[in-house]
Amino acid sequence: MENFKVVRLDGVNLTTLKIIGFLDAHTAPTLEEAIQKLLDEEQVNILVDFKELSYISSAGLGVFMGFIEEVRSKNGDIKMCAMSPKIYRVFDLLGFPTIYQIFDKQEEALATFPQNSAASSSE
Amino acid sequence: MENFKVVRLDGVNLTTLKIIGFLDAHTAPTLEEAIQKLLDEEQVNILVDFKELSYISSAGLGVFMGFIEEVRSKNGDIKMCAMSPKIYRVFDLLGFPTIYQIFDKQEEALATFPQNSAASSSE
Amino acid sequence: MPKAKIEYKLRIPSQTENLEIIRFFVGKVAEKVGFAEDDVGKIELAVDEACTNVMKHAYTETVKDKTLDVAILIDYQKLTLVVTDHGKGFNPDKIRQPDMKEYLAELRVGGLGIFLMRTLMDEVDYDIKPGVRNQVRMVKYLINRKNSKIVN
Amino acid sequence: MPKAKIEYKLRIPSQTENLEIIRFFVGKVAEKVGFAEDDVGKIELAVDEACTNVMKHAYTETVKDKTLDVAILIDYQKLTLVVTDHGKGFNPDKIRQPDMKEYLAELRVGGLGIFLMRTLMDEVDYDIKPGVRNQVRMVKYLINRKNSKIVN
Ligand SMILES: Nc1ncnc2c1ncn2[C@@H]1O[C@H](COP(=O)(O)OP(=O)(O)O)[C@@H](O)[C@H]1O
Ligand SMILES: Nc1ncnc2c1ncn2[C@@H]1O[C@H](COP(=O)(O)OP(=O)(O)O)[C@@H](O)[C@H]1O
Repeated sequence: MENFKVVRLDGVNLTTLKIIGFLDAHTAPTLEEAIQKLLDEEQVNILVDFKELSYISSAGLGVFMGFIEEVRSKNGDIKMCAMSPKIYRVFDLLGFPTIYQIFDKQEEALATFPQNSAASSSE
Repeated sequence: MENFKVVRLDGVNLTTLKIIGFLDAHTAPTLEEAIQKLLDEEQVNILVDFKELSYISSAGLGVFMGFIEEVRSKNGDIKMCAMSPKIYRVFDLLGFPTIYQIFDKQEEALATFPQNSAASSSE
Repeated sequence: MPKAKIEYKLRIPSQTENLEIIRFFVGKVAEKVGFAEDDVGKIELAVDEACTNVMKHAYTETVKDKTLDVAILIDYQKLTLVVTDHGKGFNPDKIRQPDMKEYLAELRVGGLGIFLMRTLMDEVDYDIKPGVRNQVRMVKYLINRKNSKIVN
Repeated sequence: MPKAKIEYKLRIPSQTENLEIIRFFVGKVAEKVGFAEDDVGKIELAVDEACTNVMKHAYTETVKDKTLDVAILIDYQKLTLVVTDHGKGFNPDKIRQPDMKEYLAELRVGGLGIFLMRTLMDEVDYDIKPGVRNQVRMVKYLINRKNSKIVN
Protein backbone atom coordinates (compact mmCIF):
# COMPACT_ATOMS: atom_id res chain seq x y z
CA MET A 1 0.00 0.00 0.00
CA GLU A 2 2.68 2.47 0.97
CA ASN A 3 4.15 3.49 -2.34
CA PHE A 4 6.77 5.97 -1.18
CA LYS A 5 8.96 6.28 1.88
CA VAL A 6 11.89 8.38 3.06
CA VAL A 7 14.40 6.81 5.42
CA ARG A 8 16.67 9.26 7.21
CA LEU A 9 20.20 8.29 8.23
CA ASP A 10 22.08 10.89 10.23
CA GLY A 11 25.84 10.92 9.80
CA VAL A 12 28.54 13.08 11.39
CA ASN A 13 27.93 16.28 9.46
CA LEU A 14 25.64 14.94 6.84
CA THR A 15 22.24 13.34 6.49
CA THR A 16 21.40 10.69 3.95
CA LEU A 17 17.82 10.44 2.78
CA LYS A 18 17.05 7.08 1.23
CA ILE A 19 14.06 7.49 -1.02
CA ILE A 20 12.08 4.35 -1.73
CA GLY A 21 9.28 3.59 -4.18
CA PHE A 22 7.48 5.98 -6.51
CA LEU A 23 8.10 9.72 -6.40
CA ASP A 24 5.25 11.49 -8.16
CA ALA A 25 2.81 14.37 -7.58
CA HIS A 26 1.11 12.31 -4.89
CA THR A 27 4.19 11.40 -2.90
CA ALA A 28 6.36 14.49 -3.50
CA PRO A 29 5.00 16.27 -0.38
CA THR A 30 6.48 13.49 1.79
CA LEU A 31 9.96 14.22 0.45
CA GLU A 32 9.34 17.96 0.70
CA GLU A 33 8.55 17.61 4.38
CA ALA A 34 11.62 15.49 5.02
CA ILE A 35 13.93 18.05 3.42
CA GLN A 36 12.17 20.99 5.08
CA LYS A 37 12.70 19.27 8.42
CA LEU A 38 16.46 19.04 7.73
CA LEU A 39 16.59 22.75 6.91
CA ASP A 40 14.68 23.57 10.09
CA GLU A 41 17.40 21.67 11.95
CA GLU A 42 20.05 23.54 9.94
CA GLN A 43 21.28 20.35 8.37
CA VAL A 44 22.26 21.46 4.88
CA ASN A 45 24.60 18.65 3.84
CA ILE A 46 22.19 16.28 2.22
CA LEU A 47 22.78 13.14 0.24
CA VAL A 48 19.78 11.61 -1.47
CA ASP A 49 20.17 7.89 -2.08
CA PHE A 50 18.09 6.81 -5.09
CA LYS A 51 18.98 3.13 -4.90
CA GLU A 52 15.46 1.99 -4.08
CA LEU A 53 13.58 4.60 -6.06
CA SER A 54 11.76 3.03 -8.95
CA TYR A 55 10.03 6.03 -10.50
CA ILE A 56 10.25 9.81 -10.67
CA SER A 57 8.11 12.42 -12.44
CA SER A 58 8.59 16.17 -12.81
CA ALA A 59 6.76 16.66 -9.52
CA GLY A 60 9.61 14.76 -7.86
CA LEU A 61 12.28 16.72 -9.70
CA GLY A 62 10.53 19.89 -8.61
CA VAL A 63 11.16 19.08 -4.95
CA PHE A 64 14.93 19.26 -5.45
CA MET A 65 14.65 22.41 -7.53
CA GLY A 66 12.57 23.96 -4.76
CA PHE A 67 15.29 23.58 -2.13
CA ILE A 68 18.60 23.76 -3.94
CA GLU A 69 19.03 27.55 -3.87
CA GLU A 70 18.33 27.85 -0.16
CA VAL A 71 20.58 24.90 0.69
CA ARG A 72 23.47 26.30 -1.33
CA SER A 73 23.03 29.80 0.03
CA LYS A 74 23.66 28.20 3.42
CA ASN A 75 26.84 26.57 2.13
CA GLY A 76 25.27 23.16 1.97
CA ASP A 77 24.39 20.98 -0.97
CA ILE A 78 21.97 18.33 -2.13
CA LYS A 79 23.90 15.54 -3.83
CA MET A 80 22.54 12.35 -5.29
CA CYS A 81 23.66 8.77 -5.72
CA ALA A 82 22.78 5.28 -6.89
CA MET A 83 20.20 6.12 -9.54
CA SER A 84 18.92 3.34 -11.74
CA PRO A 85 19.48 3.94 -15.46
CA LYS A 86 15.76 4.58 -15.86
CA ILE A 87 15.74 7.39 -13.30
CA TYR A 88 19.04 8.82 -14.48
CA ARG A 89 17.61 9.07 -17.98
CA VAL A 90 14.91 11.46 -16.75
CA PHE A 91 17.48 13.65 -15.02
CA ASP A 92 19.63 13.56 -18.10
CA LEU A 93 16.77 14.42 -20.45
CA LEU A 94 16.34 17.69 -18.60
CA GLY A 95 20.01 18.50 -18.20
CA PHE A 96 19.88 18.16 -14.41
CA PRO A 97 23.32 16.54 -14.18
CA THR A 98 24.74 20.02 -14.92
CA ILE A 99 23.29 21.42 -11.71
CA TYR A 100 23.41 18.45 -9.34
CA GLN A 101 26.34 16.22 -8.47
CA ILE A 102 25.20 12.68 -9.14
CA PHE A 103 27.36 9.73 -8.05
CA ASP A 104 27.20 6.08 -8.96
CA LYS A 105 28.01 4.83 -5.49
CA GLN A 106 27.03 6.13 -2.09
CA GLU A 107 30.64 5.96 -0.82
CA GLU A 108 31.92 8.22 -3.57
CA ALA A 109 29.25 10.77 -2.74
CA LEU A 110 29.93 10.63 0.99
CA ALA A 111 33.62 11.34 0.46
CA THR A 112 32.83 14.63 -1.25
CA PHE A 113 31.07 16.20 1.70
CA PRO A 114 33.20 18.35 4.03
CA GLN A 115 34.31 16.92 7.39
CA ASN A 116 32.83 13.61 6.60
CA SER A 117 34.14 10.23 5.71
CA ALA A 118 31.94 7.39 6.89
CA ALA A 119 28.45 8.55 7.75
CA SER A 120 26.02 5.94 6.69
CA SER A 121 27.10 2.55 5.45
CA SER A 122 25.22 -0.43 6.83
CA GLU A 123 23.65 -1.49 3.59
CA MET B 1 6.60 -8.90 -18.69
CA GLU B 2 6.62 -12.62 -18.08
CA ASN B 3 3.96 -13.06 -15.46
CA PHE B 4 4.07 -16.84 -15.05
CA LYS B 5 6.79 -19.43 -15.27
CA VAL B 6 7.26 -23.13 -14.50
CA VAL B 7 10.69 -24.33 -13.43
CA ARG B 8 11.20 -28.08 -13.64
CA LEU B 9 13.55 -29.89 -11.27
CA ASP B 10 14.02 -33.58 -11.94
CA GLY B 11 14.76 -35.74 -8.92
CA VAL B 12 15.41 -39.46 -8.59
CA ASN B 13 11.89 -40.73 -9.04
CA LEU B 14 10.07 -37.48 -8.77
CA THR B 15 9.81 -34.15 -10.54
CA THR B 16 9.27 -30.86 -8.78
CA LEU B 17 7.52 -28.10 -10.67
CA LYS B 18 8.15 -24.69 -9.18
CA ILE B 19 5.38 -22.38 -10.27
CA ILE B 20 6.16 -18.68 -10.21
CA GLY B 21 4.00 -15.59 -10.63
CA PHE B 22 0.29 -15.41 -11.48
CA LEU B 23 -1.69 -18.52 -12.39
CA ASP B 24 -4.89 -17.43 -14.13
CA ALA B 25 -6.88 -18.23 -17.28
CA HIS B 26 -4.13 -16.66 -19.37
CA THR B 27 -1.22 -18.55 -17.90
CA ALA B 28 -2.91 -21.87 -17.02
CA PRO B 29 -2.03 -23.40 -20.43
CA THR B 30 1.68 -23.06 -19.59
CA LEU B 31 1.23 -25.23 -16.51
CA GLU B 32 -1.00 -27.62 -18.41
CA GLU B 33 1.73 -28.17 -21.00
CA ALA B 34 4.36 -28.73 -18.33
CA ILE B 35 2.28 -31.41 -16.60
CA GLN B 36 1.26 -33.02 -19.89
CA LYS B 37 4.93 -33.30 -20.79
CA LEU B 38 5.63 -35.15 -17.54
CA LEU B 39 2.82 -37.60 -18.26
CA ASP B 40 4.15 -38.11 -21.78
CA GLU B 41 7.47 -39.06 -20.18
CA GLU B 42 5.61 -41.32 -17.72
CA GLN B 43 6.70 -39.25 -14.78
CA VAL B 44 3.72 -39.41 -12.46
CA ASN B 45 5.31 -38.48 -9.13
CA ILE B 46 4.83 -34.75 -9.17
CA LEU B 47 5.42 -32.17 -6.49
CA VAL B 48 4.20 -28.66 -7.21
CA ASP B 49 6.10 -26.02 -5.26
CA PHE B 50 3.90 -22.93 -4.71
CA LYS B 51 6.52 -20.89 -2.86
CA GLU B 52 6.81 -18.24 -5.54
CA LEU B 53 3.22 -18.29 -6.73
CA SER B 54 1.48 -15.05 -5.87
CA TYR B 55 -1.97 -15.61 -7.32
CA ILE B 56 -4.31 -18.39 -8.39
CA SER B 57 -7.81 -18.35 -9.88
CA SER B 58 -10.21 -21.20 -10.63
CA ALA B 59 -8.57 -21.58 -14.05
CA GLY B 60 -5.37 -22.53 -12.22
CA LEU B 61 -7.16 -24.90 -9.88
CA GLY B 62 -8.75 -26.49 -12.92
CA VAL B 63 -5.36 -27.58 -14.23
CA PHE B 64 -4.76 -29.81 -11.22
CA MET B 65 -8.30 -31.20 -11.35
CA GLY B 66 -7.74 -31.98 -15.02
CA PHE B 67 -4.78 -34.29 -14.36
CA ILE B 68 -5.29 -35.80 -10.95
CA GLU B 69 -7.39 -38.80 -12.00
CA GLU B 70 -5.01 -39.85 -14.73
CA VAL B 71 -1.96 -39.40 -12.52
CA ARG B 72 -3.48 -41.46 -9.70
CA SER B 73 -4.70 -44.16 -12.05
CA LYS B 74 -1.01 -44.59 -12.95
CA ASN B 75 -0.09 -44.92 -9.27
CA GLY B 76 1.40 -41.45 -9.16
CA ASP B 77 0.26 -38.34 -7.36
CA ILE B 78 0.29 -34.57 -7.56
CA LYS B 79 1.25 -33.16 -4.19
CA MET B 80 1.69 -29.54 -3.24
CA CYS B 81 3.85 -27.50 -0.91
CA ALA B 82 4.83 -24.06 0.35
CA MET B 83 1.60 -22.18 -0.36
CA SER B 84 1.27 -18.64 0.92
CA PRO B 85 -1.70 -18.13 3.25
CA LYS B 86 -3.45 -16.19 0.49
CA ILE B 87 -3.22 -19.09 -1.96
CA TYR B 88 -4.02 -21.71 0.66
CA ARG B 89 -7.19 -19.80 1.49
CA VAL B 90 -8.49 -20.29 -2.06
CA PHE B 91 -7.79 -24.03 -1.92
CA ASP B 92 -9.42 -24.21 1.47
CA LEU B 93 -12.50 -22.27 0.39
CA LEU B 94 -13.21 -25.00 -2.14
CA GLY B 95 -12.34 -27.94 0.08
CA PHE B 96 -9.36 -28.92 -2.07
CA PRO B 97 -7.23 -29.92 0.93
CA THR B 98 -9.46 -33.02 1.17
CA ILE B 99 -8.33 -34.25 -2.23
CA TYR B 100 -4.73 -33.02 -2.44
CA GLN B 101 -1.92 -33.50 0.02
CA ILE B 102 -0.61 -30.04 0.80
CA PHE B 103 2.61 -29.64 2.82
CA ASP B 104 4.08 -26.61 4.50
CA LYS B 105 7.63 -27.40 3.56
CA GLN B 106 9.12 -28.92 0.45
CA GLU B 107 11.21 -31.43 2.45
CA GLU B 108 8.15 -32.87 4.18
CA ALA B 109 6.47 -33.35 0.84
CA LEU B 110 9.53 -34.97 -0.73
CA ALA B 111 9.76 -37.54 2.04
CA THR B 112 6.26 -38.80 1.27
CA PHE B 113 7.04 -39.92 -2.27
CA PRO B 114 8.08 -43.54 -2.79
CA GLN B 115 11.76 -44.36 -3.38
CA ASN B 116 12.76 -40.81 -2.88
CA SER B 117 14.59 -38.89 -0.23
CA ALA B 118 16.50 -35.92 -1.57
CA ALA B 119 15.39 -34.93 -5.03
CA SER B 120 15.43 -31.22 -5.30
CA SER B 121 17.07 -29.01 -2.71
CA SER B 122 19.36 -26.26 -4.03
CA GLU B 123 17.27 -23.33 -2.90
CA MET C 1 -29.40 1.87 -3.46
CA PRO C 2 -27.55 4.92 -2.16
CA LYS C 3 -26.00 7.17 -4.77
CA ALA C 4 -22.45 6.17 -5.59
CA LYS C 5 -19.90 8.73 -4.53
CA ILE C 6 -16.88 7.69 -6.52
CA GLU C 7 -16.69 5.80 -9.75
CA TYR C 8 -13.89 4.07 -11.63
CA LYS C 9 -14.33 2.55 -15.06
CA LEU C 10 -12.18 0.40 -17.25
CA ARG C 11 -12.97 -0.67 -20.82
CA ILE C 12 -10.65 -3.32 -22.11
CA PRO C 13 -10.48 -5.96 -24.86
CA SER C 14 -11.97 -9.28 -23.79
CA GLN C 15 -8.66 -11.19 -23.80
CA THR C 16 -7.20 -13.24 -20.99
CA GLU C 17 -3.89 -11.39 -21.26
CA ASN C 18 -5.71 -8.40 -19.73
CA LEU C 19 -6.70 -10.20 -16.52
CA GLU C 20 -3.55 -8.99 -14.78
CA ILE C 21 -4.33 -5.33 -15.53
CA ILE C 22 -7.92 -5.77 -14.39
CA ARG C 23 -6.87 -7.38 -11.09
CA PHE C 24 -4.30 -4.69 -10.40
CA PHE C 25 -6.77 -1.92 -11.16
CA VAL C 26 -9.49 -3.36 -8.94
CA GLY C 27 -7.04 -4.40 -6.22
CA LYS C 28 -5.50 -0.93 -5.98
CA VAL C 29 -8.88 0.76 -5.73
CA ALA C 30 -10.04 -1.69 -3.06
CA GLU C 31 -6.83 -1.10 -1.13
CA LYS C 32 -7.15 2.68 -1.36
CA VAL C 33 -10.69 2.51 -0.14
CA GLY C 34 -9.59 0.76 3.03
CA PHE C 35 -10.28 -2.94 2.59
CA ALA C 36 -8.00 -5.24 4.52
CA GLU C 37 -5.50 -7.32 2.52
CA ASP C 38 -7.66 -10.38 2.89
CA ASP C 39 -10.69 -8.74 1.36
CA VAL C 40 -8.61 -7.09 -1.36
CA GLY C 41 -7.55 -10.59 -2.42
CA LYS C 42 -11.15 -11.78 -2.48
CA ILE C 43 -12.29 -8.82 -4.56
CA GLU C 44 -9.43 -9.37 -7.03
CA LEU C 45 -10.32 -13.03 -7.40
CA ALA C 46 -14.04 -12.29 -7.83
CA VAL C 47 -13.43 -9.79 -10.62
CA ASP C 48 -10.98 -12.20 -12.28
CA GLU C 49 -13.60 -14.97 -12.27
CA ALA C 50 -16.29 -12.67 -13.70
CA CYS C 51 -13.98 -11.38 -16.45
CA THR C 52 -12.61 -14.84 -17.22
CA ASN C 53 -16.20 -15.94 -17.85
CA VAL C 54 -16.69 -13.08 -20.29
CA MET C 55 -13.44 -13.98 -22.05
CA LYS C 56 -14.32 -17.67 -22.25
CA HIS C 57 -18.06 -17.63 -22.82
CA ALA C 58 -19.55 -14.28 -23.83
CA TYR C 59 -18.46 -13.77 -27.40
CA THR C 60 -18.81 -16.00 -30.43
CA GLU C 61 -15.93 -16.01 -32.90
CA THR C 62 -17.75 -13.74 -35.32
CA VAL C 63 -18.31 -10.82 -32.94
CA LYS C 64 -15.91 -8.06 -33.94
CA ASP C 65 -15.91 -5.70 -31.03
CA LYS C 66 -15.09 -7.95 -28.08
CA THR C 67 -14.76 -5.58 -25.15
CA LEU C 68 -15.63 -5.78 -21.51
CA ASP C 69 -16.26 -3.10 -18.94
CA VAL C 70 -15.35 -3.14 -15.30
CA ALA C 71 -16.89 -0.43 -13.15
CA ILE C 72 -16.21 0.13 -9.48
CA LEU C 73 -18.59 2.22 -7.44
CA ILE C 74 -17.60 3.33 -3.99
CA ASP C 75 -20.03 4.68 -1.50
CA TYR C 76 -19.80 5.05 2.21
CA GLN C 77 -20.09 1.45 3.23
CA LYS C 78 -19.43 -0.73 0.24
CA LEU C 79 -17.64 -1.42 -3.01
CA THR C 80 -19.73 -2.48 -5.98
CA LEU C 81 -18.12 -4.20 -8.95
CA VAL C 82 -20.01 -4.28 -12.22
CA VAL C 83 -18.66 -6.40 -15.08
CA THR C 84 -20.44 -5.89 -18.39
CA ASP C 85 -20.19 -7.67 -21.72
CA HIS C 86 -22.17 -7.33 -24.93
CA GLY C 87 -22.10 -10.98 -25.83
CA LYS C 88 -24.60 -13.78 -26.11
CA GLY C 89 -25.61 -13.93 -22.48
CA PHE C 90 -26.84 -16.97 -20.58
CA ASN C 91 -29.43 -17.92 -18.03
CA PRO C 92 -27.82 -17.73 -14.61
CA ASP C 93 -30.81 -19.48 -13.01
CA LYS C 94 -30.04 -22.55 -15.07
CA ILE C 95 -26.46 -22.78 -13.83
CA ARG C 96 -26.46 -25.43 -11.14
CA GLN C 97 -24.07 -24.44 -8.39
CA PRO C 98 -21.71 -27.28 -7.54
CA ASP C 99 -22.28 -29.34 -4.43
CA MET C 100 -18.66 -29.19 -3.36
CA LYS C 101 -18.75 -32.58 -1.69
CA GLU C 102 -19.96 -34.28 -4.84
CA TYR C 103 -17.72 -32.10 -6.93
CA LEU C 104 -14.59 -33.13 -5.08
CA ALA C 105 -15.61 -36.78 -4.91
CA GLU C 106 -15.96 -36.85 -8.68
CA LEU C 107 -12.83 -34.77 -9.31
CA ARG C 108 -14.73 -32.56 -11.74
CA VAL C 109 -13.08 -29.84 -13.78
CA GLY C 110 -14.41 -26.30 -14.19
CA GLY C 111 -17.72 -24.83 -13.15
CA LEU C 112 -16.25 -23.11 -10.09
CA GLY C 113 -16.23 -19.49 -11.24
CA ILE C 114 -19.69 -18.35 -10.26
CA PHE C 115 -19.56 -20.45 -7.11
CA LEU C 116 -16.35 -18.68 -6.10
CA MET C 117 -17.80 -15.26 -6.86
CA ARG C 118 -20.77 -16.01 -4.62
CA THR C 119 -18.49 -17.28 -1.88
CA LEU C 120 -16.08 -14.34 -2.03
CA MET C 121 -18.53 -11.45 -2.29
CA ASP C 122 -21.49 -10.42 -0.15
CA GLU C 123 -23.95 -10.03 -3.02
CA VAL C 124 -23.84 -11.30 -6.59
CA ASP C 125 -26.57 -10.80 -9.14
CA TYR C 126 -26.87 -11.01 -12.88
CA ASP C 127 -28.79 -8.81 -15.26
CA ILE C 128 -28.81 -10.44 -18.69
CA LYS C 129 -29.95 -8.86 -21.95
CA PRO C 130 -28.38 -11.15 -24.61
CA GLY C 131 -26.58 -9.30 -27.37
CA VAL C 132 -27.29 -5.99 -25.68
CA ARG C 133 -25.68 -5.89 -22.30
CA ASN C 134 -24.99 -8.62 -19.77
CA GLN C 135 -23.97 -7.56 -16.31
CA VAL C 136 -22.88 -9.14 -13.11
CA ARG C 137 -23.00 -6.91 -10.08
CA MET C 138 -21.03 -7.88 -6.99
CA VAL C 139 -20.98 -6.10 -3.66
CA LYS C 140 -18.49 -6.25 -0.82
CA TYR C 141 -19.26 -4.41 2.40
CA LEU C 142 -16.53 -2.49 4.11
CA ILE C 143 -16.54 -4.04 7.55
CA ASN C 144 -13.36 -4.78 9.44
CA ARG C 145 -11.96 -1.89 7.50
CA LYS C 146 -8.26 -1.29 7.94
CA ASN C 147 -8.73 2.44 7.75
CA SER C 148 -11.80 4.29 6.64
CA LYS C 149 -10.75 6.36 3.68
CA ILE C 150 -14.17 6.05 2.12
CA VAL C 151 -15.54 9.29 3.56
CA ASN C 152 -15.19 11.86 0.83
CA MET D 1 -5.59 8.73 -39.22
CA PRO D 2 -5.96 4.97 -39.65
CA LYS D 3 -8.77 3.35 -37.75
CA ALA D 4 -7.70 2.24 -34.30
CA LYS D 5 -7.74 -1.53 -33.92
CA ILE D 6 -7.72 -1.93 -30.16
CA GLU D 7 -8.94 0.44 -27.53
CA TYR D 8 -8.48 0.66 -23.77
CA LYS D 9 -10.23 3.22 -21.61
CA LEU D 10 -9.94 4.22 -18.00
CA ARG D 11 -12.18 6.71 -16.19
CA ILE D 12 -10.88 7.66 -12.80
CA PRO D 13 -11.26 10.40 -10.19
CA SER D 14 -8.89 13.31 -10.75
CA GLN D 15 -6.79 12.70 -7.63
CA THR D 16 -3.04 12.29 -7.42
CA GLU D 17 -3.42 9.07 -5.45
CA ASN D 18 -4.62 7.48 -8.71
CA LEU D 19 -1.43 8.24 -10.64
CA GLU D 20 0.03 4.87 -9.74
CA ILE D 21 -2.96 2.97 -11.15
CA ILE D 22 -2.87 5.05 -14.33
CA ARG D 23 0.84 4.42 -14.86
CA PHE D 24 0.48 0.70 -14.28
CA PHE D 25 -2.47 0.48 -16.65
CA VAL D 26 -0.73 2.37 -19.43
CA GLY D 27 2.61 0.70 -18.81
CA LYS D 28 1.14 -2.80 -18.99
CA VAL D 29 -0.67 -2.07 -22.24
CA ALA D 30 2.47 -0.54 -23.79
CA GLU D 31 4.47 -3.59 -22.69
CA LYS D 32 1.92 -6.02 -24.11
CA VAL D 33 1.91 -4.20 -27.40
CA GLY D 34 5.64 -4.73 -27.76
CA PHE D 35 7.34 -1.49 -26.76
CA ALA D 36 10.84 -1.91 -25.34
CA GLU D 37 11.32 -1.24 -21.62
CA ASP D 38 12.82 2.14 -22.37
CA ASP D 39 9.81 3.34 -24.33
CA VAL D 40 7.40 1.84 -21.80
CA GLY D 41 9.03 4.08 -19.20
CA LYS D 42 8.67 7.13 -21.43
CA ILE D 43 5.02 6.43 -22.12
CA GLU D 44 4.35 5.96 -18.39
CA LEU D 45 6.02 9.25 -17.58
CA ALA D 46 4.20 11.12 -20.35
CA VAL D 47 0.78 9.94 -19.18
CA ASP D 48 1.71 10.76 -15.58
CA GLU D 49 2.63 14.32 -16.57
CA ALA D 50 -0.58 14.81 -18.55
CA CYS D 51 -2.74 13.45 -15.72
CA THR D 52 -0.83 15.38 -13.04
CA ASN D 53 -1.67 18.54 -14.98
CA VAL D 54 -5.35 17.66 -14.95
CA MET D 55 -5.18 16.95 -11.21
CA LYS D 56 -3.34 20.20 -10.47
CA HIS D 57 -4.87 22.64 -12.94
CA ALA D 58 -8.07 21.49 -14.63
CA TYR D 59 -10.72 21.72 -11.98
CA THR D 60 -11.72 24.59 -9.73
CA GLU D 61 -12.71 23.72 -6.17
CA THR D 62 -16.42 24.03 -6.92
CA VAL D 63 -16.58 21.45 -9.71
CA LYS D 64 -18.29 18.38 -8.30
CA ASP D 65 -17.56 15.67 -10.79
CA LYS D 66 -13.77 15.75 -11.10
CA THR D 67 -12.94 12.83 -13.33
CA LEU D 68 -10.36 12.23 -15.99
CA ASP D 69 -10.25 9.78 -18.86
CA VAL D 70 -7.27 7.98 -20.24
CA ALA D 71 -7.75 6.23 -23.56
CA ILE D 72 -5.17 4.12 -25.34
CA LEU D 73 -5.59 3.34 -29.00
CA ILE D 74 -3.41 0.74 -30.62
CA ASP D 75 -3.09 0.37 -34.32
CA TYR D 76 -0.50 -1.35 -36.42
CA GLN D 77 2.36 1.06 -35.96
CA LYS D 78 1.65 3.26 -32.99
CA LEU D 79 0.17 3.81 -29.56
CA THR D 80 -2.00 6.89 -29.05
CA LEU D 81 -2.71 8.19 -25.56
CA VAL D 82 -5.62 10.54 -25.08
CA VAL D 83 -6.08 12.23 -21.70
CA THR D 84 -9.36 14.10 -21.32
CA ASP D 85 -10.67 16.40 -18.62
CA HIS D 86 -13.84 18.46 -18.37
CA GLY D 87 -12.29 21.38 -16.55
CA LYS D 88 -11.53 24.97 -17.27
CA GLY D 89 -9.00 24.42 -20.04
CA PHE D 90 -6.10 26.69 -20.98
CA ASN D 91 -4.38 28.02 -24.03
CA PRO D 92 -1.50 25.71 -24.85
CA ASP D 93 -0.09 28.21 -27.37
CA LYS D 94 0.46 30.67 -24.54
CA ILE D 95 2.54 28.20 -22.52
CA ARG D 96 6.13 29.18 -23.17
CA GLN D 97 8.26 26.06 -23.28
CA PRO D 98 11.28 26.36 -21.03
CA ASP D 99 14.69 27.09 -22.52
CA MET D 100 16.42 24.40 -20.47
CA LYS D 101 19.69 26.32 -20.30
CA GLU D 102 18.01 29.38 -18.84
CA TYR D 103 15.79 27.18 -16.74
CA LEU D 104 18.68 25.40 -15.11
CA ALA D 105 20.73 28.58 -14.71
CA GLU D 106 17.86 30.16 -12.80
CA LEU D 107 17.04 27.00 -10.85
CA ARG D 108 13.36 27.41 -11.62
CA VAL D 109 10.66 25.20 -10.16
CA GLY D 110 7.84 23.62 -12.15
CA GLY D 111 6.78 24.19 -15.70
CA LEU D 112 8.42 21.00 -16.96
CA GLY D 113 5.38 18.80 -17.53
CA ILE D 114 4.42 19.72 -21.07
CA PHE D 115 8.08 20.04 -22.05
CA LEU D 116 8.67 16.49 -20.85
CA MET D 117 5.61 15.16 -22.67
CA ARG D 118 6.90 16.71 -25.91
CA THR D 119 10.35 15.28 -25.34
CA LEU D 120 9.15 11.78 -24.47
CA MET D 121 6.51 11.27 -27.14
CA ASP D 122 6.63 11.56 -30.93
CA GLU D 123 3.56 13.78 -31.26
CA VAL D 124 1.71 15.88 -28.69
CA ASP D 125 -1.27 18.07 -29.46
CA TYR D 126 -4.01 19.71 -27.48
CA ASP D 127 -7.66 20.13 -28.30
CA ILE D 128 -9.23 22.52 -25.80
CA LYS D 129 -12.94 23.22 -25.32
CA PRO D 130 -13.08 24.85 -21.87
CA GLY D 131 -15.72 23.40 -19.57
CA VAL D 132 -16.68 20.88 -22.22
CA ARG D 133 -13.77 18.64 -22.99
CA ASN D 134 -10.05 19.29 -22.97
CA GLN D 135 -7.81 16.72 -24.55
CA VAL D 136 -4.17 16.06 -25.01
CA ARG D 137 -3.31 13.46 -27.60
CA MET D 138 0.14 11.89 -27.57
CA VAL D 139 1.56 9.41 -30.04
CA LYS D 140 4.46 7.00 -29.77
CA TYR D 141 5.53 5.02 -32.81
CA LEU D 142 6.41 1.40 -32.42
CA ILE D 143 9.89 1.28 -33.85
CA ASN D 144 12.63 -0.84 -32.32
CA ARG D 145 9.84 -3.03 -31.18
CA LYS D 146 10.81 -5.83 -28.85
CA ASN D 147 8.25 -8.14 -30.35
CA SER D 148 5.42 -7.27 -32.65
CA LYS D 149 2.28 -8.29 -30.85
CA ILE D 150 0.36 -5.45 -32.43
CA VAL D 151 -1.00 -7.43 -35.31
CA ASN D 152 -4.51 -8.41 -34.40
N1 LIG E 1 -20.51 -13.55 -19.20
C1 LIG E 1 -21.00 -14.75 -19.59
N2 LIG E 1 -21.48 -14.92 -20.85
C2 LIG E 1 -21.98 -16.11 -21.25
N3 LIG E 1 -22.04 -17.21 -20.47
C3 LIG E 1 -21.57 -17.11 -19.20
C4 LIG E 1 -21.03 -15.90 -18.70
N4 LIG E 1 -20.66 -16.11 -17.41
C5 LIG E 1 -20.96 -17.39 -17.14
N5 LIG E 1 -21.51 -18.01 -18.19
C6 LIG E 1 -22.02 -19.41 -18.25
O1 LIG E 1 -22.06 -19.92 -16.92
C7 LIG E 1 -21.37 -21.18 -16.83
C8 LIG E 1 -20.76 -21.37 -15.44
O2 LIG E 1 -19.68 -20.48 -15.22
P1 LIG E 1 -18.59 -20.80 -14.12
O3 LIG E 1 -19.28 -21.15 -12.86
O4 LIG E 1 -17.67 -19.64 -14.05
O5 LIG E 1 -17.81 -22.08 -14.63
P2 LIG E 1 -16.99 -22.34 -15.97
O6 LIG E 1 -16.65 -21.03 -16.56
O7 LIG E 1 -15.80 -23.12 -15.52
O8 LIG E 1 -17.91 -23.15 -16.83
C9 LIG E 1 -20.36 -21.12 -17.95
O9 LIG E 1 -19.97 -22.41 -18.37
C10 LIG E 1 -21.13 -20.35 -19.04
O10 LIG E 1 -21.96 -21.21 -19.76
N1 LIG F 1 -5.34 19.94 -18.25
C1 LIG F 1 -5.04 21.23 -17.97
N2 LIG F 1 -6.01 22.08 -17.54
C2 LIG F 1 -5.73 23.37 -17.28
N3 LIG F 1 -4.51 23.90 -17.39
C3 LIG F 1 -3.48 23.12 -17.79
C4 LIG F 1 -3.69 21.74 -18.10
N4 LIG F 1 -2.51 21.22 -18.49
C5 LIG F 1 -1.61 22.21 -18.43
N5 LIG F 1 -2.18 23.37 -18.00
C6 LIG F 1 -1.51 24.68 -17.87
O1 LIG F 1 -0.23 24.61 -18.48
C7 LIG F 1 0.77 25.04 -17.58
C8 LIG F 1 2.10 24.35 -17.86
O2 LIG F 1 2.03 23.00 -17.49
P1 LIG F 1 3.35 22.18 -17.19
O3 LIG F 1 4.32 22.39 -18.32
O4 LIG F 1 2.98 20.77 -16.95
O5 LIG F 1 3.98 22.81 -15.88
P2 LIG F 1 3.38 22.98 -14.40
O6 LIG F 1 2.23 22.04 -14.27
O7 LIG F 1 4.51 22.65 -13.50
O8 LIG F 1 2.97 24.43 -14.31
C9 LIG F 1 0.21 24.80 -16.21
O9 LIG F 1 0.76 25.64 -15.25
C10 LIG F 1 -1.28 25.10 -16.44
O10 LIG F 1 -1.54 26.48 -16.35
